[in-house]
Amino acid sequence: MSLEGTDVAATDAVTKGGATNEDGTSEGAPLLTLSDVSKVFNGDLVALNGMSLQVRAGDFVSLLGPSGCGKSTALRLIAGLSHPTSGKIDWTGGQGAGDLGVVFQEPTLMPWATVAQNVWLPWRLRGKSYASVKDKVLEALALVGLEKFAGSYPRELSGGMKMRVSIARSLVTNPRLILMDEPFAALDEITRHKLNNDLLALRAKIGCTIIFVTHSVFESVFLSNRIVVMAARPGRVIHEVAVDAPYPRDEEFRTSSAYAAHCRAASDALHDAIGD
Amino acid sequence: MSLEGTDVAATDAVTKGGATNEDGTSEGAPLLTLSDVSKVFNGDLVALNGMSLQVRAGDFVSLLGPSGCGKSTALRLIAGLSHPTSGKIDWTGGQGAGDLGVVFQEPTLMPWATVAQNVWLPWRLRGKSYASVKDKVLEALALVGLEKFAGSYPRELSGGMKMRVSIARSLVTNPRLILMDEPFAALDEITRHKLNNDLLALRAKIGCTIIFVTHSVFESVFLSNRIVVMAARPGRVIHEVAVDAPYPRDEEFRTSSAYAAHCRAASDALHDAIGD
Amino acid sequence: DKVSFGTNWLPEAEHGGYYQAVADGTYAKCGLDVTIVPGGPQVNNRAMMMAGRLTFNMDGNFLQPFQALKEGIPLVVVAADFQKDPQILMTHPGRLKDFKEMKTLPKIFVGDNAYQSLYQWLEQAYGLKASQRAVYTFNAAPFIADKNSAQQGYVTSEPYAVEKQGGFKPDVYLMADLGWNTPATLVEAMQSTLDKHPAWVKCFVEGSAIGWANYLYGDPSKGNAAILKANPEMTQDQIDYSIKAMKDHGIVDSGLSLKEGIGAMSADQIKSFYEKMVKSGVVDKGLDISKVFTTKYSNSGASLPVKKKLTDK
Amino acid sequence: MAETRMAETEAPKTRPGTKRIIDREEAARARRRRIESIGRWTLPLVVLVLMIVLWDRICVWNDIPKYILPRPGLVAETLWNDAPILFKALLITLRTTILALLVAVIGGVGLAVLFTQSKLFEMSFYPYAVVLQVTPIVAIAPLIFIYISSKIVGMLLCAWIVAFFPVLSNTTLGLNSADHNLRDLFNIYGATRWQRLRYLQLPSALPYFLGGLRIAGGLALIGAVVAEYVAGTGGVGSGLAFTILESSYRLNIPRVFAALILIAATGVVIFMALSLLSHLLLRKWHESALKRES
Amino acid sequence: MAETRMAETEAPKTRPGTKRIIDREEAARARRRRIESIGRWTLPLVVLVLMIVLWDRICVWNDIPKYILPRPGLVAETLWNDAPILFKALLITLRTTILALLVAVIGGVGLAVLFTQSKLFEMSFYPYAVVLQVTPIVAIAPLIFIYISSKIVGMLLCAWIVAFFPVLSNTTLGLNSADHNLRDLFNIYGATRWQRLRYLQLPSALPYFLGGLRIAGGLALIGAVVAEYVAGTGGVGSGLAFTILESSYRLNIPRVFAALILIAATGVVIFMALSLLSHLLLRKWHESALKRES
Ligand SMILES: Nc1ncnc2c1ncn2[C@@H]1O[C@H](COP(=O)(O)OP(=O)(O)OP(=O)(O)O)[C@@H](O)[C@H]1O
Ligand SMILES: Nc1ncnc2c1ncn2[C@@H]1O[C@H](COP(=O)(O)OP(=O)(O)OP(=O)(O)O)[C@@H](O)[C@H]1O
Ligand SMILES: [Mg+2]
Ligand SMILES: [Mg+2]
Repeated sequence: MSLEGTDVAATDAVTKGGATNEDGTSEGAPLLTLSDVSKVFNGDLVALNGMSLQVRAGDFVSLLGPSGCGKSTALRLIAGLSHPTSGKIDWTGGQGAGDLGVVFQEPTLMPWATVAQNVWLPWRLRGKSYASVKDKVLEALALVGLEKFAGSYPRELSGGMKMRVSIARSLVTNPRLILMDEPFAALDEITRHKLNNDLLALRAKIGCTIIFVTHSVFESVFLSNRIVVMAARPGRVIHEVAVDAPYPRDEEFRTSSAYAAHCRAASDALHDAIGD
Repeated sequence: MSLEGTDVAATDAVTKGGATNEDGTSEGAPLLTLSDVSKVFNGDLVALNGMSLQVRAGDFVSLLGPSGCGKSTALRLIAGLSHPTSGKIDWTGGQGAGDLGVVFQEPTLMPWATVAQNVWLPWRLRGKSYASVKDKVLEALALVGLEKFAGSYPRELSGGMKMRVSIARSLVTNPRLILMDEPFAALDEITRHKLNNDLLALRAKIGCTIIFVTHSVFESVFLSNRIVVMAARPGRVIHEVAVDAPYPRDEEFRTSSAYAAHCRAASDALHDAIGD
Repeated sequence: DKVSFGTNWLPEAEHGGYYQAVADGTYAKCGLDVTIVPGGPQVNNRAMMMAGRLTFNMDGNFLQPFQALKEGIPLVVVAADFQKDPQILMTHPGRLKDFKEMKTLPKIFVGDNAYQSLYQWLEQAYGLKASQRAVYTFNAAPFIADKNSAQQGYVTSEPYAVEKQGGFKPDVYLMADLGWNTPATLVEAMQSTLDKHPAWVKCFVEGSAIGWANYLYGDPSKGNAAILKANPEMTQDQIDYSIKAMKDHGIVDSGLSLKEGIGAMSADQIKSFYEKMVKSGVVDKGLDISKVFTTKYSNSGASLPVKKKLTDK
Repeated sequence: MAETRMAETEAPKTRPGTKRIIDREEAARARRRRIESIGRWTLPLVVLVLMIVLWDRICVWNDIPKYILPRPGLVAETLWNDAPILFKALLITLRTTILALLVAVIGGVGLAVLFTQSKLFEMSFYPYAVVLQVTPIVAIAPLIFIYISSKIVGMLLCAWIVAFFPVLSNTTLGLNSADHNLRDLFNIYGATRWQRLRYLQLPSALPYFLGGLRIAGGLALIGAVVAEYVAGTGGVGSGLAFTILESSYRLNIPRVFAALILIAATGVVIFMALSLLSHLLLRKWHESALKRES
Repeated sequence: MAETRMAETEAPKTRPGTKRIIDREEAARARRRRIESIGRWTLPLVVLVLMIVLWDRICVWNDIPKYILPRPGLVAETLWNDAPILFKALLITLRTTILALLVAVIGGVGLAVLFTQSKLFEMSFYPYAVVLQVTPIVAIAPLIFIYISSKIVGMLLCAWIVAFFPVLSNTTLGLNSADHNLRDLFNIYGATRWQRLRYLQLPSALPYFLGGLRIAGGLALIGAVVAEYVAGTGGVGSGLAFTILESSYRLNIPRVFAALILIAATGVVIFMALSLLSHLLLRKWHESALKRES
């Protein structure tokens, strides 16, 4: 039993891991724990070095950091697409393979399928006919403003539209955990704000957990309750910024002084990460 | 001769085309003129509707607008990759096929070539051996912070790194005209600022003309002397915002009140374009 | 002068006379440097001769020359070195009481050429049916495996292989004995060769006849050595068997050749064969068959003195 | 808005120098397009006619007798006169071809799918597919026909052996070429093996498969001809191989060439049909079939 | 920073329930990896042995006489005893094969390049490539050997006709499958036709080409064997086809099978060599050759 005791302590250390303030908004049960996870490519390229992170149910965690710091790599590890070189990823409640939505950094659409068929995919893989989920598909497309393009092929879409299809696909099943890798990077600021709001609304509705990669400090502050700031070469976590503003957040929050303060904190952390 | 007279007048109209203030910073000779250019896909999707625009040598023109409004289409038309359904694109001085650098919205790297080989491409196509331009290639890579990855293959890079390779490739020949389609969208804000500065420095050094697509109002204001704001469905120009701040611009400009005013103007124009 | 002669198969004892004549210099004596070009199942030496790439060609029986006549191809048979066609059909031992029962067998393995010629005649003369025919791919295993089958062959060759590998002595029906009275192993040349180089023809025909006489009645070792060299798969055993079979059945030397020498042809025999073939519908009637052969060179009896010397007969 | 002001579409003729360049380009483009649309049909025909004329001239110049290489006129005449025989034979060969192609597709794709399901399975059994491909049919035909009593099944087997490998090889390659991002996506969404195959790998493999199919089409035809050779259907109900054999035995060379031309034409038709199929299946999305500007 | 604090890499054993799941998974993964690395070599061998045993058993159970299907032992014995003859023949066949493959590659890629340079050219001449593919060699061999006096050149031509089409077809497909974004990029940078071909289309076509090459490898071998059949090389200096033909005529079936096995093994070796080549050329970048995790 003594062994178990030490373990719990160690886990706590992990939970409080990263550099900074674990805050009150993280109230859910622990969902997944990265313990000292490292990933080395080709034997010498350290993409991720000893990353520890605990995500609780209901968290909205943003990963922020310079290009090449291992954000996508971390997301891939969490998604189970790649295995850590060392360290462990623990899932509580066997969520691992379960109910997941994902947006890759590239749109990743099937070129032979129409937009609607692409969005249908997660349902299709659960054995649902198109007819039975047509409403959901169209709803998801409407969310990203593409209901008119349901019958188009990916090659007929603009870059931002492809990305929006990918976003619609990740949301169509109302998953409990969503991994998003720079989903809004290819969108104009207004559409981006709208989708930010929509995402928060969806989160409020279905109570999902989101791990979100972004380059925008503003976006990360607006959306998340925790910002994990990473640095490159070797990729590692250097700060964690807690955004303790309550949800729901709306356009008003964007103009609040708390928002500005958090932005400044996150921005400083990012400057730290880039080391200039 | 009367005919010629009318023509000049008409061209002037084009020059002053768009909705707003043509300003003093556009001093160079006319380089290219889009006259009432339209592009229709599949017979009914109007991607671009009667776009008129005159770009002068030395201009830094930003295209700003919501996703799917035809920015990439306009760039492709200018690059000669696609032909207008109606209207004309006139080049002065036969620049058309000439000295061009380009960044597509997608990184568009050759998967079978290393990073250095990819950047070498524009030189290679002009018959230069790698040895003879190695310095330039490495310099361009250093500019985007990838000198250490010269020997990597594209699949070993992160999304933002791929895009940076693409940027390095577009700059390696010091071209007279550069077309860039959301080059910095996949980069964090700090790297983005740095590259913004680098781009302006380069422009000052070689005096090139740049047509630039972006979703960031701030970026467009910081970089360009003219912002063309477009709206979607059908894609069209609805405003032109002149940014008459002098070059060189530096970090100080970002904090100036002129900057803020321009941002507000551009942002309003964008809101107009999105129609909310 | 250099001439070439295309045979119908890989080097074997059935070509012994020619190899002998090459090896012991018989052709050389009358001024010909002969190259023998072996045939095979997919090799078309006749076309090569028609195109002028070969001087002489070997043909199995007279049907082909008849066809050539009909198609207006100027091809002439100048000798028939086998008096009897060595073609046989064979069955498992005791399977048939009489060749007339052949039409009751479910499968008769016959190669493409024999199907176009011999088999057409058999259909008419012995009531065989096209449906009985199976393809003989020059591998006797399917025949050995199936007791109720028959197979084509050369009396000099296939029975030996079957006996050796299958372990039984097949019943052999020599077609020549059943009314298939074509001369065989014909030497043919284009009319133009006859016109331009009659001396070649004479030398080759007579030299071959002498070669055959030496091969059958004298010491065949030179010819055999040449065959073995040209065909590493051939065995002395097989050669011995073939020579014996040729002698036993009078394939090369019987009937007409006893008087007029090896290679001799008789216009009457050819005409009789032609009429049979017309009757069975294998060739068109009304051909002037005298144009397709000449006995001018073949019936000169060149082999007779040699044979006399060797056998004292 | 700009476009209202610039309504005169055939726009102002400023700077004649510049203008003329564009005009020349445009004219050239239009001309090219016109030539292309005419050439699309006429050029192949012209080449065909030229080929036939060349063939004829070669025969005449070299004095090639008709029993070696008949002149095209004679072949055409034979084709016309012997049409009943030839087309009946063609139908039979065609039946074997199509059946063989069908079986090749089923077998090739089936094996490819099995092979991509397990690397070990592939390593263990792929060599035998290669062995099948390189085995000379003529050599193993006796074995086949000893143990397979139905002539048709035997022939199909022969033609299949000849035709299946390209389908197998190309499909395997295609199944392994699915985009890795999409593969990851399917993994994440918990796709089963079957789903991944059905929704991801098979569509990705389609262009490769269709390429293999186009190769296999011709091979199936050859396979059918070879199978007829080794199966030797004589008499009535026999295909083009038999016609060729018989006619060449009878030294009726014009008919041999008529039959060869039928085979060649059939091959081209099969190829064009498969190309069309390929185009129809891929035109919506695959590079090789997309029409692009410029 | 986190990692300093969490230096104990084989991390804390909290929540045994959760822990055990991971452990089981990890163990399973490790086991799978171990099995795979062993299986990679042993499984094919085991299958080979099984195949041979099966062959042997089939012979014994069905009492198949050796002149129909010899038992593997006998074939091995023959292979050993006749090695000098067989390997000499193999060398000759192999020479034809390799030359034919080389010519097929040059011809196939060359034609494919020509075809992609001009759509009209392609439309005009592609049909003749198809015609070549579907023409039964046996039927036109006389024509070839009449006009080509060198037997070796004639045989090469025959083998080439058999082998070149997959290379042509796959390479054409590959050349047309270059990514359109990259094609646009090359256009913008004013690449010449030749540069586009050299730097863009050829690399893009590589995986397709290599696929075609793997098909052509086997076909070249068959083509060489068939060419030997129709060229009728007897005597010394003749290849495996001659051995098969003559041995099967003499009912020396064990030797036929020894020769067939040599052909099959050669085919597999050629295939593996080409696969290795393919792997080496593609492993840096192409999906089909990349090793991926999970
Ligand atoms: N498959 C791979 N092989 C080798 N190196 C890789 C591979 N994938 C990623 N890397 C390397 O790992 C590092 C982190 O990559 P990652 O994609 O996680 O960055 P990122 O934080 O997502 O950056 P970005 O914001 O540009 O997308 C990079 O240096 C990259 O070169
Ligand atoms: N090849 C094509 N076929 C059909 N429609 C197309 C094609 N390319 C673009 N479109 C359509 O043209 C419109 C404009 O596309 P474009 O790529 O120019 O948008 P964009 O302004 O670049 O958007 P984004 O910011 O999302 O990249 C879109 O509605 C798109 O669907
Ligand atoms: Mg990334
Ligand atoms: Mg775009």
